Amino acid sequence: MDYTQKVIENYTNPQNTGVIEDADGEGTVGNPVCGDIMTIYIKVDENENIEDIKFSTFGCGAAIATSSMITQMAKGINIDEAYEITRNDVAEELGGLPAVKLHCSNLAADALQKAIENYKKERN
Amino acid sequence: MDYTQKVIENYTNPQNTGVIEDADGEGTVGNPVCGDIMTIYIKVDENENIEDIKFSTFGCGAAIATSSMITQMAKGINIDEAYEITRNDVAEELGGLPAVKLHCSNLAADALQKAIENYKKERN
Amino acid sequence: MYVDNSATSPLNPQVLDAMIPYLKEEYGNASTLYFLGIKAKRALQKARHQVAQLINAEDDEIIFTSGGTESDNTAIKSIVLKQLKHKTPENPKNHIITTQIEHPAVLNTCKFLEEYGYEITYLPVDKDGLINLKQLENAINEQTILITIMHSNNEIGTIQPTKQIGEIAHKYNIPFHSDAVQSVGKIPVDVKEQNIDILSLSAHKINGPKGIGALYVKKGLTLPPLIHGGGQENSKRSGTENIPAIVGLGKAAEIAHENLEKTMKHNQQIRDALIEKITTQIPDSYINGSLKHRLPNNVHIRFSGIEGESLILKLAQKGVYAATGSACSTHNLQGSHVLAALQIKPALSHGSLRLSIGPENRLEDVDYIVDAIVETVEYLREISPLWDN
Amino acid sequence: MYVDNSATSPLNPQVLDAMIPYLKEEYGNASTLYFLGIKAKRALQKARHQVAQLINAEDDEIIFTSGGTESDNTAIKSIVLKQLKHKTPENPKNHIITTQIEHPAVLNTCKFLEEYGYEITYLPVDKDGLINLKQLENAINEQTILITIMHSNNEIGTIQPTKQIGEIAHKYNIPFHSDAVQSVGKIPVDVKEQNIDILSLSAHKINGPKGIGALYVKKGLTLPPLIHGGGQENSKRSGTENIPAIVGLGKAAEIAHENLEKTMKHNQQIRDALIEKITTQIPDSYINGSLKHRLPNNVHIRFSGIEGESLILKLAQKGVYAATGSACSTHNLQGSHVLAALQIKPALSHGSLRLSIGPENRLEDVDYIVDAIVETVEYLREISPLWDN
Ligand SMILES: Cc1ncc(COP(=O)(O)O)c(C=O)c1O
Ligand SMILES: Cc1ncc(COP(=O)(O)O)c(C=O)c1O
Ligand code: FES
Ligand code: FES
Repeated sequence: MDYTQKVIENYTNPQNTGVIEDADGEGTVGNPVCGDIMTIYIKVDENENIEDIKFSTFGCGAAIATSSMITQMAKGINIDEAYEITRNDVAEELGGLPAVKLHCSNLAADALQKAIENYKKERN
Repeated sequence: MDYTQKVIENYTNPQNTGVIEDADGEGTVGNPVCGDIMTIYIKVDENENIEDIKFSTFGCGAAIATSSMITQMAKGINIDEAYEITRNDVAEELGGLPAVKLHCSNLAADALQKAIENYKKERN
Repeated sequence: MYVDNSATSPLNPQVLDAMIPYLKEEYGNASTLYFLGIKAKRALQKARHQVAQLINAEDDEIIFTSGGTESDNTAIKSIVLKQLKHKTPENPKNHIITTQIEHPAVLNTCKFLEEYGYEITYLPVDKDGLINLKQLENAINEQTILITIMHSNNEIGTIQPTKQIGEIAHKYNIPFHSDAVQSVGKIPVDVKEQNIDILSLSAHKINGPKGIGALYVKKGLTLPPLIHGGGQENSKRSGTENIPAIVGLGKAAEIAHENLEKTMKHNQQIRDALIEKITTQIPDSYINGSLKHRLPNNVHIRFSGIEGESLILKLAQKGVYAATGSACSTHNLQGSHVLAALQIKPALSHGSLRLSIGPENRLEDVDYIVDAIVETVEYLREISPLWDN
Repeated sequence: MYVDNSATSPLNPQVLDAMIPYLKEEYGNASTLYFLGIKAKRALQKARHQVAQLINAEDDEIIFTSGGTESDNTAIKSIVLKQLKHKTPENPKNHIITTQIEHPAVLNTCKFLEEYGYEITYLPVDKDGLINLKQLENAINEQTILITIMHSNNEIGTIQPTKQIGEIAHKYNIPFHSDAVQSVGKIPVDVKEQNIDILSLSAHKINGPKGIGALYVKKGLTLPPLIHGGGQENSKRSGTENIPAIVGLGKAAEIAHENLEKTMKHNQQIRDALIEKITTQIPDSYINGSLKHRLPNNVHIRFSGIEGESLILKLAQKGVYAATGSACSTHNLQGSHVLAALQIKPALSHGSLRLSIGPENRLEDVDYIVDAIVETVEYLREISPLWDN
C-alpha cells in the first residue's frame, strides 16, 4: 500500500505546525521503532475544550501527516474526548497507512495524550 | 562461428549428388561422433584421373557442404592427388567450419579415400 | 513462416505498446518514494495480478524471475537449501524425483545436485511420452524432498497428468513442482485444480518479452531465495525489478488468459491439418509422442532416411522456420534426450522435425508449409544412402 | 529534475533505438539454426565485445546475467560451490572477507551463507568510508576462499583501492570479486590494471535497460554456474538469451566507454557546485564519505535536525527526485548500514540526502536544486523539535 491522497495532502501542507509559547499542556514522545521525535502543544479553554493545538516533528512523511491530522481532529473538542483518539482513528481518517508506517501514527496519538496529561497535572 | 557463405552455398545447392551405377570405386563411412553416414562414388579414366564423382549423405548441413566441396575438388584430378585431400583442405576451402562441426569434414575425406582404395583393390 | 514458437515467440505488438512507457519516461524504481516509484509499484501489482489470473493463483503467490530457467533452478535449489537445515546423518533428505524428458533447466540442475551427493530418480516414460503413476509412487522414499515433473514437454508436447501427480505427492507430503513453460497460454493451467505447489513459467513463450518469467509458490510454502539482495519481490527474489519486462509479461498473460479457448482451437486446427497432410503425403513419417495428451500447438514428426539439421536448413531456405531433435543441430552433438527416452533409435530420431504453432500462423499457410516439407524430405531422401528410392 | 541516477537511470534513447529491432522483427533465439538465430548470435557477440571493452576484458570473459544482484550472487555462490568440493574437516574452506558497506546483494548473500556455517569478516571502514589494507591482510586466513569488496559505494560514492586489494588477494592466491555496479561508466574500471578477478556490473545504472547485467570472470578461473539449463553463455549461465536487453547493455557500455572522460568532467562539475552551494547555504550540513576518493556523480549530505523521508517527499513536490539514507524510507526501518559503518549517529544519518548525477542533469539546474533543498531543509527545521530556530 502506498500513501493515500489524504496522507499526501497532509504532509504536503501540514496544518497546525509550530510551537505554542504559552501552552497549557505539552507532550513529547520518541518513536522507539525508528528514532523519530514529536511534540504536541495544546491551549485549553475554560470548558476544557482544545482551543489551539500545534506540533513539531522530526519524522517521516507519515509522522507529519498523522500529526497534522490529529491536530485537526482534536481542535475544538473536549480534552477527554481528544484523549480517546487512537492511532487507528487517525490512520482511518487518513484513508489508511502502509503497514510499515502504522507505528508512525503512535507518535501523534501518544504525544497528544501526553500533552493532555501534562495539562491536567499542571492544572492540579 | 557460424556457417560461412561458402558452406551455405554448398548445402543449399550441393554439387555432384547422387549415385554412379557403374562406379569404379565406392566408399561408405559412418561418423562415430554423430552417427551420420556418407557414400562417395568415383569413375576413373585411363590416366587414373577422377572422371566423375558423386555422393549421397545422411548428414547435417556441414556434411552435405563438405561432400559437395570435396567432390568438386577431386573431380578431374589424379587419384593419388585426390587421396591426399585432407579434412583441413576441405574446411579451408569452405572458409572454415564451426568447431563443433569440424568432425563432419572427416566424413567426406574418409569416404573419398575409401572409394579410391576400393578402386585400386578392384583394379588389382 | 515461423513455426518455431516453442523455441521463442515474437513479441505481441500490444505487449510492446504496454512496455514502451516503462522503457521511456516511467523509468522509476519500485522502491523509491516519489511518484515514479509509485507508478512502478502499481505497474508491478497489476502485472502480478495478470499473471496470477492466468494460472488461478493469488497475487502474492507470484514471484517474478528472469525466465523459465531461473524459475526452475529456484524451485529445485530452494527446496534443497531449505531441507539442508533439516538434514541429519540418518535423514540426508537428498532424494528428488523427476523424469527423463525434462527441459535441461531441470535436468541439468538435477545432474549438478548429483555431484553434491543428491540421489535423483529420472522416471522413464512410455512410447507416448507419459510417465507411469505407479512408478512415481514406488519411487518415493523417506528422503524424497521434491517431485519435479513438467506440465508439458517442450519437444514432443506431451502433457503429463499433473492432477494425479500432485495427489500422490501430497499423500506423502512432498512438494510438487511443475515446469509449465510450454503449457501456460496453450492449455488450461490451474495450480489449485492441478495440485501444483510450485510452478515455472516464461514470458517469451507466450509472445511476451525475453528475460522475464515467474515462479508460483503456494502460500504457506516458504522457500529461501536463490538470489539475495535488496529484498525485492518480498525478499523472495532480489534485484531491481525489471518493470518494462514485468509489465510485458503481465500483458502477455492477460492476453493469453482472455484468448485461451480461441488459441486452443486455432492451434489445434492447424496442428491437425499439418499432421494429417504430412503423414499422408510422406511415406515412412511418424508422429513422436502421444496424439491424445498433446499440446494443441505441437507437431513432432520423424522421417526415416534423413537427418534433421539439413532438413531445417533446407526448410529455412524455403522460408519455413522450424526445429529438429537432431544431434547435429545441437552444440554438444548429443541427440534429443526426449526421443531417446521414447526408445526411438538415434538414426530415426535424427530425422525429426518440430513445428510449433503460434497466433501468427494461419490455416491458409498449412499447404505451403506441407509442400516445403514434402519437397525437402524427398530431396534429402534422394541424396541419402539410407533411403532406397 | 531527476538526481537519483544511482538508484536507476533513464534509458538512453539511442540505446532504446538499438533494442527496438530485437523487440520487434529480430525475435530469434541465438541457438536456432536459421537466419534469425544467426542474427541473434551476432548481436550477442557484438554486445559482449562492447561490454568487454568498457572494463578492458576479453570478450569471452563476459557472462550476461539478469542484473547486478544476480552477478553478485553468482560471484559469491559459485566460489562457495567450487570450494565445497575441496573442503575437508581440517580445511572447511568457509571464510569470506567483505566490508560492512557492501550493497545488500553482497551483504545478504554473505548473511545467508552464515546460516550455513560460513565465517564472514565484515571489514570496518574509516570515517571517510575507506577500508584499511592492513586490516584486510590481517583478516586473511587458511580458509579464506574469497575477498569481495565493492569498487565504489552506492550510497556515499566512496571508491576503494581495488588495485591494492587485488595485490593482497593475489599474494595469498585468493580470488578478488568487486561489485563495480556504481563505478562502470563513471570512473575508469580496468580489470587488468585493478587486479580484479570477478566483477559485477548492471545496465540500468548506465542508462541501459533493467533486468540485464554482466559478470566478468578472468580467464582460467572456472566457476560452476548459479543457474543451470540449456547451456547458454558457454554453459556459465543458462536461460534463453535476453537479446534485446543484451543489445541494450552493449550499446550503453559502448556509449559509456566513448564518453567516459566527458562524463566524468560533466558529473564532477555539477557535483562540486552542488556540494559547494549546499554546504555554504545550509548551516550544519556535512558531506558523508571521502571527498577525495569519491564517484564524480555522488553528493551525499546530512542535515542535522531533520528526517530524510519527509525531506525526499517535500523535494519531490518541488520536482527534485533524490534519495535518502533514512530508516523511515526503507521497508524494514533499519537505517543505512553504510552511514552506521561511518559511525554516524542514527539521529544524524536520518537527515541524509543523496543526489546522484546523470547525463541529463545540467549545470544550469544546480541553482534550482539547491534552492529547493535550502527551502525544504529550512521548513523542516522549523517544524522540528530537534532544531533550535
Ligand atoms: C519446458 C521448458 N522449461 C524451461 C525453459 C526455459 O525457459 P527460459 O528460456 O525462459 O529460460 C523452456 C524454454 O526454453 C522450456 O521449454
Ligand atoms: C553497488 C550495487 N551493487 C548491486 C546492485 C544491484 O544491481 P541490480 O539492481 O541490477 O540488481 C546495485 C543497485 O541496485 C548497486 O548499487
Ligand atoms: S555429419 Fe553429423 S553432425 Fe555433421
Ligand atoms: S515516524 Fe519514523 S518512520 Fe514514521
